[in-house]
Amino acid sequence: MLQIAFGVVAAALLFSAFKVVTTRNLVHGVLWLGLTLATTAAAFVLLKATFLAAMQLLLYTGGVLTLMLFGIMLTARVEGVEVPVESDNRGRAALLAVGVFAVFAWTILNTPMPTAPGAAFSAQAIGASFLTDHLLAFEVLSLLLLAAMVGAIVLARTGDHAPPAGHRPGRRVLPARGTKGDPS
Amino acid sequence: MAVDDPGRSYSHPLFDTLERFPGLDLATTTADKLLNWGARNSLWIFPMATSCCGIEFMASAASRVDFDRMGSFTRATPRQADVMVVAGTITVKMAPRVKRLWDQMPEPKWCVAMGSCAISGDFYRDIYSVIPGIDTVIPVDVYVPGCPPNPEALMAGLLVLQEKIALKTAGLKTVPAGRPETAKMISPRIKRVGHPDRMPEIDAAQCAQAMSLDLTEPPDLLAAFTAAQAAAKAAREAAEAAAADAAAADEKGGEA
Amino acid sequence: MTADERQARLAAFMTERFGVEADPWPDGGPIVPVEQHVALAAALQAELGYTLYVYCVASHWPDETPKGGDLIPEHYEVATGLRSVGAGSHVAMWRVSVPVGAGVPTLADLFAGADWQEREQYDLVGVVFDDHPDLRRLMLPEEWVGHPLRKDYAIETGHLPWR
Amino acid sequence: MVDVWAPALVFMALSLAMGVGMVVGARILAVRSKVDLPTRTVTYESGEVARGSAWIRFHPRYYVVALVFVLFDVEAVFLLPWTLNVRGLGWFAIAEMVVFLGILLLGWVYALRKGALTWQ
Amino acid sequence: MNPWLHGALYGVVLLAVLMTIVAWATWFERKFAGRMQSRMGPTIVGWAGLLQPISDAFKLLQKEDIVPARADKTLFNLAPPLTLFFALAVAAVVPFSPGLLASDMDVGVLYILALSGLTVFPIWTAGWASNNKYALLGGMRAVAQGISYEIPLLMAAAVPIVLAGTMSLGGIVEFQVQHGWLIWWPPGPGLFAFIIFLLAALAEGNRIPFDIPEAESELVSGPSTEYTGIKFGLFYLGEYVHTMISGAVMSALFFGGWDGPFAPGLHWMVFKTLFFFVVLLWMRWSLVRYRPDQLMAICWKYLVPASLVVLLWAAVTVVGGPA
Amino acid sequence: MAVKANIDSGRWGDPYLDLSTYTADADLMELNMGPQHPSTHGVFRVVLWLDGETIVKAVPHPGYLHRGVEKLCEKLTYVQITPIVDKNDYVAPMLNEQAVNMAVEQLMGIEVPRRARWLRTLLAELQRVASHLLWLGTFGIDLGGALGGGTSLFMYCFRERELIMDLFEGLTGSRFHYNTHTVGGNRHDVPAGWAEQVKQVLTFIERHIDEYVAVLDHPIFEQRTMNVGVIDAELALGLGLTGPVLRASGVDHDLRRDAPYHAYDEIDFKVPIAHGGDCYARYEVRVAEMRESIRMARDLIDGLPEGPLVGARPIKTPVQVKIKSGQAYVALETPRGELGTYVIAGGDNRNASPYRFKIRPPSLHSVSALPWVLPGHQVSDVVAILGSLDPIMGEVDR
Repeated sequence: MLQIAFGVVAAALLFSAFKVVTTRNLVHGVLWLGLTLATTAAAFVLLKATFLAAMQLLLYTGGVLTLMLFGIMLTARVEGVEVPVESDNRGRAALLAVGVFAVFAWTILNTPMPTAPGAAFSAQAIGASFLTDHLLAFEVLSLLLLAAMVGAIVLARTGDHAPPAGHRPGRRVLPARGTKGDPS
Repeated sequence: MAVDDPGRSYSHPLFDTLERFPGLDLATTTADKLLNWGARNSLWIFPMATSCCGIEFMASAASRVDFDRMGSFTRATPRQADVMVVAGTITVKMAPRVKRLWDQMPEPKWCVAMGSCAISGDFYRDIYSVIPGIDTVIPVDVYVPGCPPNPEALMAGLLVLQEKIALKTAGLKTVPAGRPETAKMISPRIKRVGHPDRMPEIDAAQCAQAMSLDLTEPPDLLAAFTAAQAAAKAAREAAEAAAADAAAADEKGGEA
Repeated sequence: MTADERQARLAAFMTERFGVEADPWPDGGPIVPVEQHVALAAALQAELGYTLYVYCVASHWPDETPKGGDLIPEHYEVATGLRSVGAGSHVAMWRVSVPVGAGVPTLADLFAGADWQEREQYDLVGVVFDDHPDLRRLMLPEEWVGHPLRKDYAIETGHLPWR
Repeated sequence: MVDVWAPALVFMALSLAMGVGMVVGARILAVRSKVDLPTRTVTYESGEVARGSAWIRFHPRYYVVALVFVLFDVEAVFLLPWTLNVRGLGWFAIAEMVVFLGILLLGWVYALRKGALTWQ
Repeated sequence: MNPWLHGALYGVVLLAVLMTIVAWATWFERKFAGRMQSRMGPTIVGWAGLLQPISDAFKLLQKEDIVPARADKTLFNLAPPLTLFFALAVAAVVPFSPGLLASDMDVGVLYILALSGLTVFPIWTAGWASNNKYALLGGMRAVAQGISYEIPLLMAAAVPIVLAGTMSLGGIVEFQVQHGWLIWWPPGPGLFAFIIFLLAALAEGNRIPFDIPEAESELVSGPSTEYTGIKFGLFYLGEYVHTMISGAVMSALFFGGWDGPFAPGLHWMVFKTLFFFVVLLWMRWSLVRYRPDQLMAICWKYLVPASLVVLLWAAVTVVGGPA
Repeated sequence: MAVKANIDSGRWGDPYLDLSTYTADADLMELNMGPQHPSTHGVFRVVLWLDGETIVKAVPHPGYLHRGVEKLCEKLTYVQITPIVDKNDYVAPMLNEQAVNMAVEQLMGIEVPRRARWLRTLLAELQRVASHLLWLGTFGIDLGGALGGGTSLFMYCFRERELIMDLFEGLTGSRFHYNTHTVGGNRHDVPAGWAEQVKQVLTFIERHIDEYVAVLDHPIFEQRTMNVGVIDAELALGLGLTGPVLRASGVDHDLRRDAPYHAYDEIDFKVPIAHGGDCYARYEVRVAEMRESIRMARDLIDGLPEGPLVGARPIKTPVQVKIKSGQAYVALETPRGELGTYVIAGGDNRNASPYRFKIRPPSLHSVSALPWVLPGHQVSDVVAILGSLDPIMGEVDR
């Protein structure tokens, strides 16, 4: 049963990943990516890393995907634009892909993998390891997040967004309210 | 499906298929009755409220009359509505929009003309910018007269519409309630939708203008319209003359 | 100040500064030369406190020969009203008369409301306002032919394919 | 493991099937229009014909909101395992989290000051 | 029992019951709103208008299906079932009485949070795919509102986790059965966390005063503007299911779930769920809505820091307090 | 020149903004609101150019209900005009009739008897209450949506409005378009027991107004309306805004007090004003006006003098209503502001009907404020601002 399930999930994952790079519509591509990320979560479940799966859904499918959608919407008009599937950079892309694959494969092969699902995958164990073994990394990470937030705001705020003229809501032209006048 | 009668512009693939098989009639009829019951008891209204009648329309949504009792409420988008209530005067500037909104409503759909302005233009009928009756643009199912009609009258109109929908299941033909001579008296220059004398060119031009928003008049429409009017008049006179002749001949024959 | 006092002051002001007799008062106000139209409005707004923009009424007068009189050629008449605010509120009215083809200077620079009012009168009556920032039709569709409130416009004019 | 996840997966499949089933059922039961007027499928925009597509280039401020959200989401990823360890690690865990959140809140204050989170 | 079979059986029963309740919840809402507005609501179709939901369903099923010419047809058709799917899928981990749930997973709360974070996607997709400006504005608002309120929702939901020491919904309810409802005990963090959770859930469910994505008065019908017939019905249904499930989650997280005297647990759970549903209705028919920027300001200026403070407070009570 | 300076200083939005000169990081979205839209109060179209959700430019398009009333009135006799103008401001039809008849009476020099003047005042004040109730209800819908709290307010307001409609029906026999005023007086006399009924209704409404104020006294309503749609006094005067909108901008001006007509110089009343110039100030002014009108109506019904309802020189038949020549502008204060009638009589020797008939509608001036006020606001504010201006499209387009 588990093998079948894994087969289905893996097939869905590969197919959606393939659609991500081949689809011509950018928004469709991002939504296919969403499916890819969701099926990755399913794969995590089958590998019994439930916490990781939930995080995958929460963070990648929920957060990063939104980011990409908004990113697409602010960079390009979608209508009438077809993403070229053909590219001049095929050679370089292939080279890059092989390189990335090699790095990943090397890393995976050289990492000691727990063969049985153990306590190391549970949320509590992960938390405990943050708070004890990897404490410094954990705190430095908050600095990283801070830097990312500041950087994002600095980069994305391109100038003043106010319309050139007009009332700003909240601008009070007249004296404060509260006096109901009597006829003079 | 029997909701589909010849005057309607929609078909029902499932029932069309089922009706070909003998023996399935009973099932078809029952299902049809059920769907029809659903359709007439859940009339969501698209308020095409333009003027005074719009206020009375609001009053009929309010607590004293409250058409939510019969399952009707207003939807702001035509895509989710069943009945368009045209409440108020429709002007030349507004007419293409009404046509477009009506076409945007999904079938099956109905139209209620509320108030004399929507029915015939009322005393604005002769004015350069007013449509003499919304039924020269879109087909109307129920007319609710009044200036404006009371909320109770609109409610009665909706009940009449329910009866009309129900009659289609029963297979009965609905008869127009108006007197033909009255209809002749307030007959607008452009014939009503479904009238035999109505020019197809008018339909096409209305649709084209509603679609394009480029409101320049099609150049040959006026000439065609004038010619068609003249032809219709001639035909009518000829028919009348023939009828008079026939009557005279009858009389003669009778005398003889 | 009561309305009567205001009216007397206004009549004196108009005679003194613009040399128009307030004779046909209050019959739509005196007829003012077109050149003084804007100056009068500005003076009333700034000096006499007529700050509220009330109306702009154009009317079309075709060729007419009164009994025993000379021919009055076709012309437009534009009546304008400004109101003083507060106790004893009062309308200062005057009219300008222009022949067909000539324009009336706009008041849109002085009164924001004149923009739409003059557009409406242009739309319905056909009188042109010079230097108007945005003189388009207001009520009728852009492609409409004719100006319905002119006397030579038949009320039941058709507009295919709608009526 | 399968005991826990299998029913959830089946339930999800059923819920999806329900929505799809309703749409398919409506395909069978729904009427079809005989005449295909262009006005029927034109985009609704208060009775006007829409000028231009809705698919325009949007403003970066949407992007900033999403970015700040993702950063807080990442923070939540670290916070949720922490919640299970509060009992075990005691004050030490709280102190760590206070430092972690304190640094992040600096970024939050910066974002507020810059008006990055204002919707316009 | 075979887990697949258990899932199927339980799923069918739960969906049937849920759909029935939701169908008549629409009837109840109309009657309730009518009473609040000194009118009657549906009275004619069936006794006291009880057949109104069925009539509406038949009506919606036979309406013509129009796909706008300029829409993205695939996504346009995909969005409504997905909306219902994400709203329903949450119900898998909600315990209705001891052991009566589809799946008692150890990360149940996370599952709920992850799925409710995804609910904005079908809504956004609907808005975008319609190629309608109102719909798109509504969709963008929905995403911005959804992701913003996701943060306080997460933090508020983390409070019961801290207090109960488990991420399983069943475990949290069990904890409450033994130690008292989390909204009262320990005093303070539970109550404030509930308030934040309620506000965030209102926003995620697009209910007044936070229903800006489908603000009828300005955006006509929001993302569902172009949808006809049953596809619109699915949005409608999804909204109600979402509200209903939110009530169930709230009662499980903060109000002791099936805990209660005199009656079986299931009764209490259903009662609490319906109670929250009515509370949400009540708010809907008495308040006016916020403006988008005010809504975002409430979230980012007040709720996010407040939820972090409440979470730390809860941790302090767990470590140093009576817990 | 003043107008230009205020645009340049950013005090008002620029209606003449050239969008090709506008630089933004994103595309502008051109969004139509109307002509068929749930919250445009009839058929009114505003084209908005949006940068994100912020309005850069707004171009209103009225005229979707242009029925050529002015042209029609040129074809009708003075007596026939009365039922036609009922349909202009269809929320306060009584006052339309009064405006027309006052103009004709002034041109003919007819004295209206005291009882008719008092009755007209009473009807005007009742109509003002009804109109403001309708405004409050629809404003609730604008802010709260068709499926929300706003609808509840709408239902309550309509419940009370129905009572006033019943009173009018009792007096005139018609629910909506009354045709009760005529040249020289009033057509329908007060039926027996009507005065008591009026007082009961007024007490009922007065009690319920307190309820509405209590219901709306919550932060969401204040946040949605305060500082939204600020119209300062200078802009309001220049645009010709009148009525509650002008008084909400801090200008103490009311025709009933400042240029009295009917019986307004005989009774005592206060004119409420507010200083915010925003939507909340307009709400405040209208609610205060409703209360004041109820007080006035009580005084009027108590002091209704005895006497005839038509003038000393009664117009027995419509044929007698004839004006040789002359021009007149007569104005009165409706719930929306100054409703004026400009009549040019005579002209082409048709004494029984006007040569040119112009209605000066307060609503047209109100909606002309939109392009000046809307820029800088958000999409959601459009409905609040438009609603707070209380435009009636029949009157805007005529």
